[in-house]
Amino acid sequence: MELTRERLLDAYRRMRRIRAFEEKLAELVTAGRLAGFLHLYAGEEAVAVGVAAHLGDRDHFASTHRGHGHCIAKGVEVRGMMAELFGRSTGTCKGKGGSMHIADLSKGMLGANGIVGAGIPLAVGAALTAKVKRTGGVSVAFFGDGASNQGQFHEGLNLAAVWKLPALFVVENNGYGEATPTEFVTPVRDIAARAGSYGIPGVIADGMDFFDVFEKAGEAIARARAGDGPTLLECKTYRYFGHYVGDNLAYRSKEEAERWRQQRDALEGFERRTAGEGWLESGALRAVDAEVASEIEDAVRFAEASPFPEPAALLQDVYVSYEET
Amino acid sequence: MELTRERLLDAYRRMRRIRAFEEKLAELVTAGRLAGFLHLYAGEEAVAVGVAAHLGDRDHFASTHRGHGHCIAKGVEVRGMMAELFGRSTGTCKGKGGSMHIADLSKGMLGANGIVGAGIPLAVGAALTAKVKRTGGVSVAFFGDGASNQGQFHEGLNLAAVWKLPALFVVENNGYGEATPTEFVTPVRDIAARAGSYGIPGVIADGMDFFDVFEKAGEAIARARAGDGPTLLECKTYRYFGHYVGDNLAYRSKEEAERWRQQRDALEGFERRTAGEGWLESGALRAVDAEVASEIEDAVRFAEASPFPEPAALLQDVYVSYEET
Amino acid sequence: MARELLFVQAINEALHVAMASDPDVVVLGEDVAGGGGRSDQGIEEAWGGVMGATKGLYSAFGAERVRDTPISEMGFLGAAVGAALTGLRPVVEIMFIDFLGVAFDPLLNQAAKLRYMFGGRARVPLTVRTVTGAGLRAAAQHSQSLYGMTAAIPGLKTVCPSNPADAKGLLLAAIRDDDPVVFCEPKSILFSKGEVPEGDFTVPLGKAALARAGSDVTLVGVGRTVHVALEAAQALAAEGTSAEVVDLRSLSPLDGDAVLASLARTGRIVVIDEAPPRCGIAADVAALCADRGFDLLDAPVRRVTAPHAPVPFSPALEDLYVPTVARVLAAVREMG
Amino acid sequence: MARELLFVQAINEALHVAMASDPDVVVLGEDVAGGGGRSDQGIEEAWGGVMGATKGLYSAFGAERVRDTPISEMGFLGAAVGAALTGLRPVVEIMFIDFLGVAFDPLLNQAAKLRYMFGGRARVPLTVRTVTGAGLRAAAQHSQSLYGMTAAIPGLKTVCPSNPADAKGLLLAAIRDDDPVVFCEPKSILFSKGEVPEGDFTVPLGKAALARAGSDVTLVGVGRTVHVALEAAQALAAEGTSAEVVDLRSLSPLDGDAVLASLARTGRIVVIDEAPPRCGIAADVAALCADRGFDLLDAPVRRVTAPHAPVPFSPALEDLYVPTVARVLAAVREMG
Ligand SMILES: Cc1ncc(C[n+]2csc(CCOP(=O)(O)OP(=O)(O)O)c2C)c(N)n1
Ligand SMILES: Cc1ncc(C[n+]2csc(CCOP(=O)(O)OP(=O)(O)O)c2C)c(N)n1
Ligand SMILES: [Mg+2]
Ligand SMILES: [Mg+2]
Repeated sequence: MELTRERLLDAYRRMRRIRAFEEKLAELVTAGRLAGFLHLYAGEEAVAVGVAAHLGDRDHFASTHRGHGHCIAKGVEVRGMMAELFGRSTGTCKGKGGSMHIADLSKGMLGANGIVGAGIPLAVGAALTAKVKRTGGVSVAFFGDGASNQGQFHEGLNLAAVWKLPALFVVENNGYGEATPTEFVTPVRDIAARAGSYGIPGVIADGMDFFDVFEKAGEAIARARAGDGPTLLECKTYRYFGHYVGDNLAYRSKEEAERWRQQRDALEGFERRTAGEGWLESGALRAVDAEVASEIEDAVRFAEASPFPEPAALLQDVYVSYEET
Repeated sequence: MELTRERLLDAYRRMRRIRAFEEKLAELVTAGRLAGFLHLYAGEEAVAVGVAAHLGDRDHFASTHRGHGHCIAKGVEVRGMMAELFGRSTGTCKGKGGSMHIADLSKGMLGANGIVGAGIPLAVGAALTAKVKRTGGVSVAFFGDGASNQGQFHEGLNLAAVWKLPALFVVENNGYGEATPTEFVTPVRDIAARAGSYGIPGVIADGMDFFDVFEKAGEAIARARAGDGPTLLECKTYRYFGHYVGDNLAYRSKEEAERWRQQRDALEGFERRTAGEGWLESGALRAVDAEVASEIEDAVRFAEASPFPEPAALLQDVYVSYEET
Repeated sequence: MARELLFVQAINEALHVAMASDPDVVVLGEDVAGGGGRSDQGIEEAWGGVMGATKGLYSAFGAERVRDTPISEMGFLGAAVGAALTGLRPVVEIMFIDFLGVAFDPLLNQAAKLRYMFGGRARVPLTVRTVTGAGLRAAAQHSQSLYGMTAAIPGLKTVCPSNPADAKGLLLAAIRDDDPVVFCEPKSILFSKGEVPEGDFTVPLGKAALARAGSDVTLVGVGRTVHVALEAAQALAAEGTSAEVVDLRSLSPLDGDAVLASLARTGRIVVIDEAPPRCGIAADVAALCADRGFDLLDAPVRRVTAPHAPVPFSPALEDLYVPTVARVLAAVREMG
Repeated sequence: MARELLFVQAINEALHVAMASDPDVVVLGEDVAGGGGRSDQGIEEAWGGVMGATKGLYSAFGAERVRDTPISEMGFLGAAVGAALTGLRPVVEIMFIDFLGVAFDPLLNQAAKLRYMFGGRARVPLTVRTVTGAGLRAAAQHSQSLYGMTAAIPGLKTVCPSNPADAKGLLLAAIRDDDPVVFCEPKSILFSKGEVPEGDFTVPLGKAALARAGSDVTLVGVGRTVHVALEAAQALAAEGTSAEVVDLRSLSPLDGDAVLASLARTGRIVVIDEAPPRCGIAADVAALCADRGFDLLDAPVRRVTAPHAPVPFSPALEDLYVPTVARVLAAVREMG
């Protein structure tokens, strides 16, 4: 896929939207305006957006507890997302899911997921649907370094490999699972090496670099669409905030976090590259920044003005087809 | 470890005992004298015995649904095993476990297991005990090619690797999981390749050749005892009988089975080798055959003459420390 | 006269009908094609499931729709949830219900909850077929009756037929239902016969059946214990006690009204279940009677269940483990 | 005057006592050391568990006995079973009980059954600590009260304390028990205070506590709902109704005698539970009353539980989901 000016601006907009959304959430929680367990994606924007840039609504994402970035990258509306986090009936899931369960099937978003590793088989299933129903779709599972130690990782990748399903497995290696450093719990440095267990390609990308992710995801997605089966793509990345908003961060040094922010930031890297190559001028990016900022403000206003669900919602949608007894 | 004449004879006796035990079971079931789900180990004797030849009672085995061979190799008494299969109170487990649950902790046998893959974490746990309590013991998990697609395989090996536990993982690749050929469900030819996911050695042995298994298991066990962590040892082997006694074998050809039996048989191979090298004369082996045959007959007599458990046993040993309410 | 089929044949017939009538129905599980499809080796059909329930599906519907899975229940059940979410209608075989131990998350935290968590904007039309119960000398890890655990989970449905006709009709209803359904096949009656209507028909989920009418006591059964109840009813009739037998069929939704209607006729009730007593279906039905049925009760609600113990291997013990006609008769007689 | 501790501090204290008094006790779980032990980076103690329950253990007892695990519950819980079988006494943290979805087999098919299947020739002295319940806006996959499922499994024990003192005493009892125990910590009361005795003491497994004496109605609670019951009792007292409150504490073994003794005093009973109604502890206690307690009952056995629905995220809905004092009062008043 060619990166036209329009596509570049769109990618930047999605990355900025994620960043601004997450920073706003940190602010709202700190100010006591928002509750719940929030796992912020800030820092990892290039991963979700680098992959999503190749996909459309017939393609699927399955996400994690750290799902806002994947949702935004896949085109889920921020108004609905914000209202969801505020528990309002106008939320993407009518307020019933919250941060860890935002889903929008109309956009091919199979949901954030509170169970580490559980999104992987869901994505495999969507890939099976694509294969059996010949939709031409590709299905992507995002998950963390920590999740790659789960049985569902092994079982999901094995199944996709043996059935040659149109799937892509993106491991976001941010160096930690909650407070535990990856090397405490994972005996290999590169999780991409685990592709060898399934006879599929294992590829490493710089998860802070949109262009690198874009390129490597593109190859894997083309492979999947061509019927050649899945790929394991490891993106080395970093989360700027704690595991969740409120995390005391006792398990990592301030310097480490500063280093990533200052030297590797995905948005700044994107800007340097696009400016350097003469693809995008900084004025265009600032315009996007401003648009996004007001979008997010609008989303907060929308959310706070929205009603909570009616009591009847408590018992609705447990089933499609039977009444509560 | 040096293979003295005594050790060779012992190994042969164990292999023959397994073979004779399993052939007797097939006969008993066919004659309607025995019920239950029996998964026979005949054909794979060199694997269990080649590994067990390095071990003592402080070392542990965790086994599978196809567990008789592991039990016999580890020194569990055949009288108790046979009585167990007959559901008698004199059985290894007082008749309450049956074929899929024979265990004898006094011999370091953590049990056959009816859940594919579940023995792996149990062995990892025994290895943890050995490490924390510094027993010097090594823990071995046996499992099938099919089991290597289970999450418990992945999680167990990862844990053992990251904690450098004194463990050995022996995958008995017999080409099938029940009726399903391995290549239908496993996208790599050599399961040993999966060691790469855990940064541990992956080794392949000829599972029909006692000497090859003995040598490679020996290296892995020495590594484990030295504190260098686990190994994945794949033994290529074949089961002579069906998945269980009664299996119609519609999923494999007669010729395939004949080929393995005639060209690769572990007991015959052992005899050719030990005779060729002048280590053991055939008379000694025939004497063992005769002893074993009468042992097995004795075990059947013992079992059939033993009483069934008393009704009170139904509610005993659910807990160590509370009465049934 | 209607023809007779084995329970397992009725299942097989329902699967054929479901697959023929809807191209979105796919069948996944260990050995469901059973190594079939190797024409080069002369192996076209092989096992068709360890119990034979999926026999012939591979030949009829092909490799794309009938898939042997790796032994990875969490993975393929999870994948089935994802497939159901995106347009297929998967029927998954979990060989024994005991294996939910390695495959619980896709049911507990995914299939059962996605629709609700997503605000109603998703459907999970998934059917999980599985074999339950004791009586076959299969020991503690292959003999459980865990349907109480699945019935406890909001968002799932659970059914357990007691005869071939219901097996066929309920399975077709389950497959066509837009919610996830756990479909239990009691192994002790899998090879017993009964009349089964030809062709395409369904038995509604959520409705109990009156297996025998009576006026003195209600015996409630599930799967195999319906037959225990019927035998007990026959023995009681000889003593002059008229027992009514309710076959629950659906455990979730539970047909509480049918239970209470029967209790209203008889005033006394015994619930018979193969599972151990704690927090199971028998306790659940008893609790219903103690609440909504309290004014109808002329005697304590008795339960005849397995003991609070794992299933023993020894035939001598297993025969004591499962509910027997004698224990049901004793429970009824004790009530006075 | 005894000192007050938070519930989570009482847990922490029990773990310190248990580890100090028995070198075979090891603690395993995600983040239990929380990335501690990197002195080179100046990070000695870090998280001590996501709730802080294991704080300080790493410094006190070292890396060999306090182990951060990979996120692989099935693997490390299964390993703990193997370790328990061979001489250790592991205490495993499963961060939220909901994660039993990915870790059920080691409990269901291994820990609970090995002793029985092995003819009594094995012990599994394993404790599984886990956090339960709703009320913290954690949504459907982090808010369940699944202890009914573990209580249903013969061979396991299950406890759920309602206050810091019991938390400490029951945890020490659980760790020292030679059977596998599931120890539930209700998250809504984890940061509430209570008096806790110093030093080493145990509260026996299998015994309920009388949290308040009364004569008109029995309110049965578990964990957080004990507090709901106590509040309701206070409100009822103001109306002239004397309510007795039974804190079950142990769900398996269940102290049926204590429940029945209270029922004998009051004749009326309401069971309050955070879990949905089907096949859970509330149904189980109700079934007990309908059977052994039938002659004591003056009114229907009422249950105040969560609805048959997943736990909703929205605060507006979650507050309706959990049992409230108002619903208990309504249930008691309806009984007449
Ligand atoms: C099965 C399961 N185990 C544990 C948790 C608790 N938990 C939530 S996020 C997390 C860490 C995940 O680490 P990783 O996969 O690396 O993702 P990251 O948070 O770094 O993006 C853990 C342990 C969970 N939600 N599900
Ligand atoms: C979790 C689980 N899934 C499925 C089964 C049913 N089952 C028993 S043995 C078996 C095949 C195992 O294959 P493999 O691991 O290769 O061992 P083999 O029988 O070839 O020795 C299956 C599917 C089981 N017992 N446990
Ligand atoms: Mg991570
Ligand atoms: Mg095999």
